[in-house]
Amino acid sequence: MADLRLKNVTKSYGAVEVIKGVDLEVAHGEFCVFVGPSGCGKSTLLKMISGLESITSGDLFIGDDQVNHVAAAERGLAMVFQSYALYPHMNVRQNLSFGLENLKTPKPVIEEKINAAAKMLQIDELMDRRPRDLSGGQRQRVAIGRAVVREPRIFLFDEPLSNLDAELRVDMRSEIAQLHRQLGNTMIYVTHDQVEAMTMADKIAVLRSGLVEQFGKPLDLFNDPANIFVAGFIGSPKMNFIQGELQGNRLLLKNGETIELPESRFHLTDSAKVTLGIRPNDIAPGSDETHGLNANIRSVEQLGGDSYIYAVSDMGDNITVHRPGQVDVSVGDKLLLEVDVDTTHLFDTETGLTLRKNRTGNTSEATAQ
Amino acid sequence: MADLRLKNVTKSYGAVEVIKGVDLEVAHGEFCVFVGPSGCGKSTLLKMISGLESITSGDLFIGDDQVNHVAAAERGLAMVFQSYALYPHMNVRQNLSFGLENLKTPKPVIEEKINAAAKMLQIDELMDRRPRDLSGGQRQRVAIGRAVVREPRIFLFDEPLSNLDAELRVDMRSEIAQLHRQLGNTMIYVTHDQVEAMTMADKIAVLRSGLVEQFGKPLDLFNDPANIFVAGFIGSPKMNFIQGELQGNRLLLKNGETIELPESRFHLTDSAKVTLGIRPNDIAPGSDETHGLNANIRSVEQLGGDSYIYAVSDMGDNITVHRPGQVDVSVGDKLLLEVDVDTTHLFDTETGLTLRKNRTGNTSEATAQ
Amino acid sequence: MAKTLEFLTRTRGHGKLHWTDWFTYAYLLFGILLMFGPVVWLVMSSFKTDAELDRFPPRFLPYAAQTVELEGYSKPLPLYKVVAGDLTGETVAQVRRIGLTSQVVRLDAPEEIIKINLKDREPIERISIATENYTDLFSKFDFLRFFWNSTFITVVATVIMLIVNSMAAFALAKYKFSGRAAVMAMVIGVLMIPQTVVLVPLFIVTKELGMLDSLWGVIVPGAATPTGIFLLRQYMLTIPDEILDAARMDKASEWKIYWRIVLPLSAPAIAVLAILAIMWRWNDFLWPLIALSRSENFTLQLALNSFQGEMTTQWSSLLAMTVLTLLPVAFVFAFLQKYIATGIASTGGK
Amino acid sequence: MIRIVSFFMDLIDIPMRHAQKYLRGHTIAWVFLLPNLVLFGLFAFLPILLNVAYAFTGTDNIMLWDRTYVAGDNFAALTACSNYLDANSCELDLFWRSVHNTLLFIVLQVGIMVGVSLVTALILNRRIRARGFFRSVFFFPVLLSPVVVALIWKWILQRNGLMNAGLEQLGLERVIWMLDRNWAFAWSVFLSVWAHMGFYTLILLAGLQAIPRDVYDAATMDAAKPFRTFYRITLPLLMPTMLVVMVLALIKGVQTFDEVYAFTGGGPGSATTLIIQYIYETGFAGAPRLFGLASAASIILAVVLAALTFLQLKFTRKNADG
Amino acid sequence: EEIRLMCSSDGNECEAAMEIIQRFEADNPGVKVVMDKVPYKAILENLPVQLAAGTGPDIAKVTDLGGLNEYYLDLAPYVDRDYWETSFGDTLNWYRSGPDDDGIYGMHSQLTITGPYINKTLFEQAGVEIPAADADWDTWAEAARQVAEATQTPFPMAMDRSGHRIAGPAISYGAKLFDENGDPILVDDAFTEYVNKFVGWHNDGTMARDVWGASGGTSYQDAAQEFINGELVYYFSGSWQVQRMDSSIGDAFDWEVVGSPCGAAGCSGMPGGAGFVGFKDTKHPETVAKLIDYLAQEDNYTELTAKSLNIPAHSGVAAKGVTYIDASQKANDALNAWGAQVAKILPVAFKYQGYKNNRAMFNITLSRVSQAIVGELSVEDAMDRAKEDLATALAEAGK
Ligand SMILES: Nc1ncnc2c1ncn2[C@@H]1O[C@H](COP(=O)(O)OP(=O)(O)OP(=O)(O)O)[C@@H](O)[C@H]1O
Ligand SMILES: Nc1ncnc2c1ncn2[C@@H]1O[C@H](COP(=O)(O)OP(=O)(O)OP(=O)(O)O)[C@@H](O)[C@H]1O
Ligand SMILES: [Mg+2]
Ligand SMILES: [Mg+2]
Repeated sequence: MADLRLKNVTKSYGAVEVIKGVDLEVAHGEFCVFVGPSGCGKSTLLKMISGLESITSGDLFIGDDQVNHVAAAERGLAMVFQSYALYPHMNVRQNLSFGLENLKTPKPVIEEKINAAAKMLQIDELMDRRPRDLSGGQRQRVAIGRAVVREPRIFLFDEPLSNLDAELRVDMRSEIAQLHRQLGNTMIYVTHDQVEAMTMADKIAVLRSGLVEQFGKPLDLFNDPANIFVAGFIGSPKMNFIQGELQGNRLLLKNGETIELPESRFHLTDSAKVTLGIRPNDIAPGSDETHGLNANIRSVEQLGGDSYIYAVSDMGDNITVHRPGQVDVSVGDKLLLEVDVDTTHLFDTETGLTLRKNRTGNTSEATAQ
Repeated sequence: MADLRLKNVTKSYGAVEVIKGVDLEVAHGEFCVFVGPSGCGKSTLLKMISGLESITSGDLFIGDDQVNHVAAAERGLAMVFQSYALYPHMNVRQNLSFGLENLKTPKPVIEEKINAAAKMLQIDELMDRRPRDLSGGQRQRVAIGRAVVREPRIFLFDEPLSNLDAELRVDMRSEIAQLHRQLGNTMIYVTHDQVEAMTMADKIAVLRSGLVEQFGKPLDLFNDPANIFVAGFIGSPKMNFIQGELQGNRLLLKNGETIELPESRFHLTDSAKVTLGIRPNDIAPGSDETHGLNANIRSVEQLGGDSYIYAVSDMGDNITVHRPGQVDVSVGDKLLLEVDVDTTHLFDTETGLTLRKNRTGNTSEATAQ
Repeated sequence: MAKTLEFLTRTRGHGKLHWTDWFTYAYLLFGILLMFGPVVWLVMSSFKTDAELDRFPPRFLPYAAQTVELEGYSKPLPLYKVVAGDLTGETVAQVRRIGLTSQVVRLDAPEEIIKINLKDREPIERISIATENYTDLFSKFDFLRFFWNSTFITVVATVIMLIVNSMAAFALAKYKFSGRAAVMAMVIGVLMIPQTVVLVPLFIVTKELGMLDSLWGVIVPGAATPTGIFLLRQYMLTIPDEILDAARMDKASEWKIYWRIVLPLSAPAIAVLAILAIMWRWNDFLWPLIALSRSENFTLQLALNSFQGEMTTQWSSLLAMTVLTLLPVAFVFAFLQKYIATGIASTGGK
Repeated sequence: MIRIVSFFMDLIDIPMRHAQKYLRGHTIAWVFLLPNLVLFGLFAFLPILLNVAYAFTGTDNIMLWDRTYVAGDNFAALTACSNYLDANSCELDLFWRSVHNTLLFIVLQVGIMVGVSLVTALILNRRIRARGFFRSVFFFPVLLSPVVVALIWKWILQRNGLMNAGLEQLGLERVIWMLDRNWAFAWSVFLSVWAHMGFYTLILLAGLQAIPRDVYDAATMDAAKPFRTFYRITLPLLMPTMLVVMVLALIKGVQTFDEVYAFTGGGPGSATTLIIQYIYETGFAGAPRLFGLASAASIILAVVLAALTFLQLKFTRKNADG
Repeated sequence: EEIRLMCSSDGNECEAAMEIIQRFEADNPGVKVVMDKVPYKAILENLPVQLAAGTGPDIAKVTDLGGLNEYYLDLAPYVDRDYWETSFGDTLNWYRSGPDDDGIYGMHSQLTITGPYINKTLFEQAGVEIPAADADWDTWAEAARQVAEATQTPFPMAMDRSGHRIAGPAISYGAKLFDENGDPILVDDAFTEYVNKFVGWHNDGTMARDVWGASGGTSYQDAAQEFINGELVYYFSGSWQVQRMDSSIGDAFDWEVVGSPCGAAGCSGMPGGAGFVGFKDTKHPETVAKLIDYLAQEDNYTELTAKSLNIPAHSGVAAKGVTYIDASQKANDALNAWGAQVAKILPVAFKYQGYKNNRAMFNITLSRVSQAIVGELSVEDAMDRAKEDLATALAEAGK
């Protein structure tokens, strides 16, 4: 049974249509992540679910009830605001306990829950401070704590970990995952962090300017992006795209080279303009000249454990190559890149839709205008 | 010549000492990144440099001048605030132009600069909106824009990209890097993002509770962490740590197994308690039982292009393994892990200091209490 | 009707009316009655003649006796309806009244005088708006001159006051300097002394400064009001310091910060103070009365009050003048009140 | 207009920028305070000082230099009382009657004023239709001059007035309000609340605007009921403004004069004679003008008022965020 | 030469005077008279301050006649003393500082007399005989009560709330107000007797409590509205109400001016009013004097009186009688009836009106008698307090 259902929901601020018709079903207990470019409407959608923003048109169901007009307080959700929205006049403890007090939770229970949350969020030393005396990350944790102590039916998180350091972020991720397991409630989670999205989500909804581009399991989105946008958005660094034209089952690149494509994987229409998508992982310096791409190294990023090589192909496409470990190449070097055709993606250049055959069935939905 | 120099700078809020004595020299044109756990004092340090927070003790030099008491406006810096601090009553355009107007920049120049910045930040469509009508990421970009148009002598960025999506973040990263090249000015940059820190920095300062733990080039920090804290903090996922005791040049683990350590790399003192540090990249399922560690898989995270295996060794240590691509293991599986001793790190368990010999010379500084 | 009801009761787009909504509308309705009713009454009254104003019990609408011009009578005669006796139901004109009898004539036979009992007739009245209350004002004195004086004083004094007070409030709200507490105490201290009491000393000071009997003598002494400082300062306290810091980073001078950041962000408080300042200056009576003695410098309020004599007050003129002087401030209020709702509801930060 | 002002404001920037260079830290504050302090000094302090000087002089001469020094005689006269609670036992019984009246008056008036203004501001701050209109409705009485306010309510409350007509409609007895000490007093309180609540409502409205919207959103998500939202969010965050309102209500309350004077003349008897009326009648309207006595009374008033305000500030500081 | 004239009026006195002054300007080229029409409050409260500070006008129409004496310009050097003495006789004294002063300071332009109006129609309806001209207060009270009862009129009697108004009856009852040395005493037995009666009438409902009982301090309150609405049988006020009675009552009922009721000492009302004075500080004393003198000329004075519907204080004009301009027959009659009352005014009343500290005495009377009426003080206590108040006031004023 769907715990949360959006039916053709839209939202306009005056003349600006921000949410353009979103359909979504989130089952009970599911962990659903919203991703999408900055400004695409994630927060707005969250606020509409919470009841803080009115719904311009369409229906919102929580459980079996249409709740478009149910007041936010009555919906039984908890939310972590992107802007934190802490109570400036209350100390951390009061910020955390306020919601519970509203629910007439007995004092000792409140105490207990708050202490547990504070420990989990590593803010137990800060309980008597006001928000303005906290660092950015500390504030963010208080904001999380405020939602967490409530243990509501549905959790809404709006980029809750954006201001935390890597280590803490990993900790929090697992704490939230554990909380989810423990409470078994539905969670809607907005993030810009690929790792968070991929690792925490049961389902990911990819939004673009007010529309859901694809909604499905993380790996399905990664392996089976419905369109070029999703392909580009999921996975970091971003997928490489090379324009070309089909000639039978061969892809003719602009520089005249051809790449042979496995007919079994793609719907191929002769002389169609297509875009080849190659993940930075699936392209590597090689020696086989048949599938090779000539490129010049533009820059190199060494992360220690991984390296990214940014190169420009002789057709002018930007190509990113991901190598584990630390590489010893330098800017300006020539590079012969080998593409693993078995893991490539192919898209119709015009519509952006994937040309892949036998797409995994459990991708619930795939929309693209 | 140092463009920015901090000499034993401290800061207290009442009884709370937040910055406990920081020494730092940033050369002109350097890109310096501050990293550290949430609440360690990064923002505070930035505000002290900017002149917005007073310096409790110590000296701050910009160029050759001691500027402890020079007003913020006179220091010629620009800053992106962690909390954005946009002017709520001005639209985006006015937010961007305010600083330039204060410098009496001619109108057309202002116009030009603003438009360039807006294009770079992809906010050119939002120029007439007020901050409250923007999404979180859009606000953050305006905040960046406000600093960027100023082209000051020193830039201060406080987590400027935390609310942007991966793609935009990559764009912005390269824009900022380009800006840095172009202007040749000094930049101080606070981030929680490992990739940003590693890729953008000329130098990274690792802070912990008000002290600089290590200050050096990114790869030096990664390869040569001065202590266990830096080792754990730099690199994501975090380095694995296994406790043990030295027996000659062998490391005796708690479960009785031993690992042979290359004497050439470490200062080894017999029967010292030490901690072995192994990066998730440097540990892999293997077959050689001599250096092997037995572990149980606790959870697996599949990011699509990478996978993380979280396991617990038979001594109870948490061990993270990083594998490229998507792996096919499941929770509960047993794992025999092979450690690459040539890339391991060794620390004195008690002091936390590295036991490595011949540390790279150009790590300017390494402090640890 | 249903539509207006719907219009009035529409809330935030949520269907049902919460009890707080009911309370709100009940309160507002009551508010209209209690707060606005008397004001409406006042406006109606300003259209009444003095005689009608003296009347018990007062009536809401202005009435005046209906009269008729009849041949053979030099003055218009008042009309009456006869309610008892032979002429019951007829409309007659009264020629004169003697004791308890009234001499009336039929309208169609103005020559024949009939005597009827005083109690048997009722005056016929109709709504009549005494616009002369207003027109007289313009003819009686130099309305435009007083209007100009009042306007000049109000505008200049308000601008000076807003600037000077907001500067002080800014300093008191946003800087930590030694002496702040003392200045604050001083501001509150000045509030303690009622204006009435210091009028004479103030008069002496103003006289010594040579500002007496000029518009500046009215403008300047009132410009530094403790109320304004106090009000603005408390409001400015709520503006986040971080925004000021951002401006400092933008190389804004402290003056710019005051003028371009803090002042606009205080718009609601400034609007409130502007409304109050305009009102105070416009309605100020006591100080102009003592500071101005030449009628060419008089303000509207002085002129207005010149209807108050030792023993009698010409209420009809006074009320008309009241309404007339009320209008400009009412307009200003209508214009400024919307700024009260332009708060920094969202700071656009985190 | 705005542009002209802008131009001048930008001009001031130049000297201010220089001043800023030489004035370290927060000393620049004095520059901002300067114009005000000058005006204050001349038109507030100097008169107050003169007023103090008056308090130590006698005779009915108006100009200070024509008056004779009488030391503390005026204060002595004012405080000559065998029992401060019984005005009849005092040398200046009318002064003490007015003091007693004023005390009762402010207790009632300030409480009611703050309460009513707060409720009104909250209601006007809701999302209602025609907000501007309703704001005007509650503000209009503030625009009326005291004389007119008093006149209107005299009309309504007179023997044959609207109020009595209403009572008769309801089948109740007429009340001759102004003849009854208690009613006259109650109506005076009502009148001053009626006439000034718009002022405080407006201040509170502005204060409400300064509360960030998203804090309310957070409270909504925390399932706070309206009352709790009010107590725990609105009220504490409104505290700086409430402070303004409370202090001003107290001070202006004690200084209430015009409208009550025009309304009851202080009667019946001296039932509604407030302290400023006493000062006014003694020092200005009276004959001979006892300026000295009036000044002394006003100084006593100011001292008491300062004490009250101080207490009030001290008390609310604790609640407001310090 | 610019002459500043500060004027406040209850009716159209200022305008009427201005018309005459314009002729004066025409006769004296170069003289410009500017009239500053101010609220009465300004004359009462601000003029003294301005005069003390030396910033006053050249001429003003004042009511605190003796109180401002120290600032007056003596017109004697510029005018025909005989003409003034014969024409204005008694009222000249009112402007003087004391018996030894023989300066000519002010021209009394507006003479008022206190006294009662009655609602004649109510008397007729009740069938009660209107008491004779020499009837005393008790008779009137009794008659008014009967009328009110018979006609169900709410109030039998009312008196303006003013210390000046109650002085007339008290004087009629024999109140001396001054001792043998001419020093003020205010309260004596006769005064107390009248106050006792007066308070009694309030308590038994004869007097409308709403007037004296509903107000406090020294605030003025009249009962004209009640009278106009036929709710009051007998209204003790003064000559200045004629115009209002005439226009507001219309023909609703008949009203009449009757003489002040009599007491042991006589049947006196209180004279009063306002007059034009010049001030010492003026730069053009001669012009000021000339102007006032011009206004005082018989024909001008007649015109002023006729236009402003006042009782003449100029004996010549009074003797000739005045035909009031723009007044109805009824008003004309009433004004002449008031004029006839001047003769009945007792010397004490004149003296009281001319005494420079009389406003202090009026105020004291007013506030203390009010307190007795509402029961805050007994009549005895009130009178004691009044004596104390007077002593304090005189002490301050005398210094
Ligand atoms: N006014 C204050 N009073 C007391 N402590 C404060 C105050 N302001 C900040 N702190 C404390 O100082 C420490 C440093 O804060 P700072 O904002 O510099 O952290 P940060 O490194 O920027 O953290 P984050 O990454 O979370 O933004 C924090 O622990 C914070 O709680
Ligand atoms: N009041 C408003 N008026 C007009 N447009 C608005 C308003 N509020 C938000 N928007 C626009 O709606 C869009 C969606 O905003 P939203 O906050 O939902 O974005 P988001 O997906 O959360 O972005 P981010 O990742 O940057 O937080 C943005 O483009 C924003 O500019
Ligand atoms: Mg968002
Ligand atoms: Mg920070």
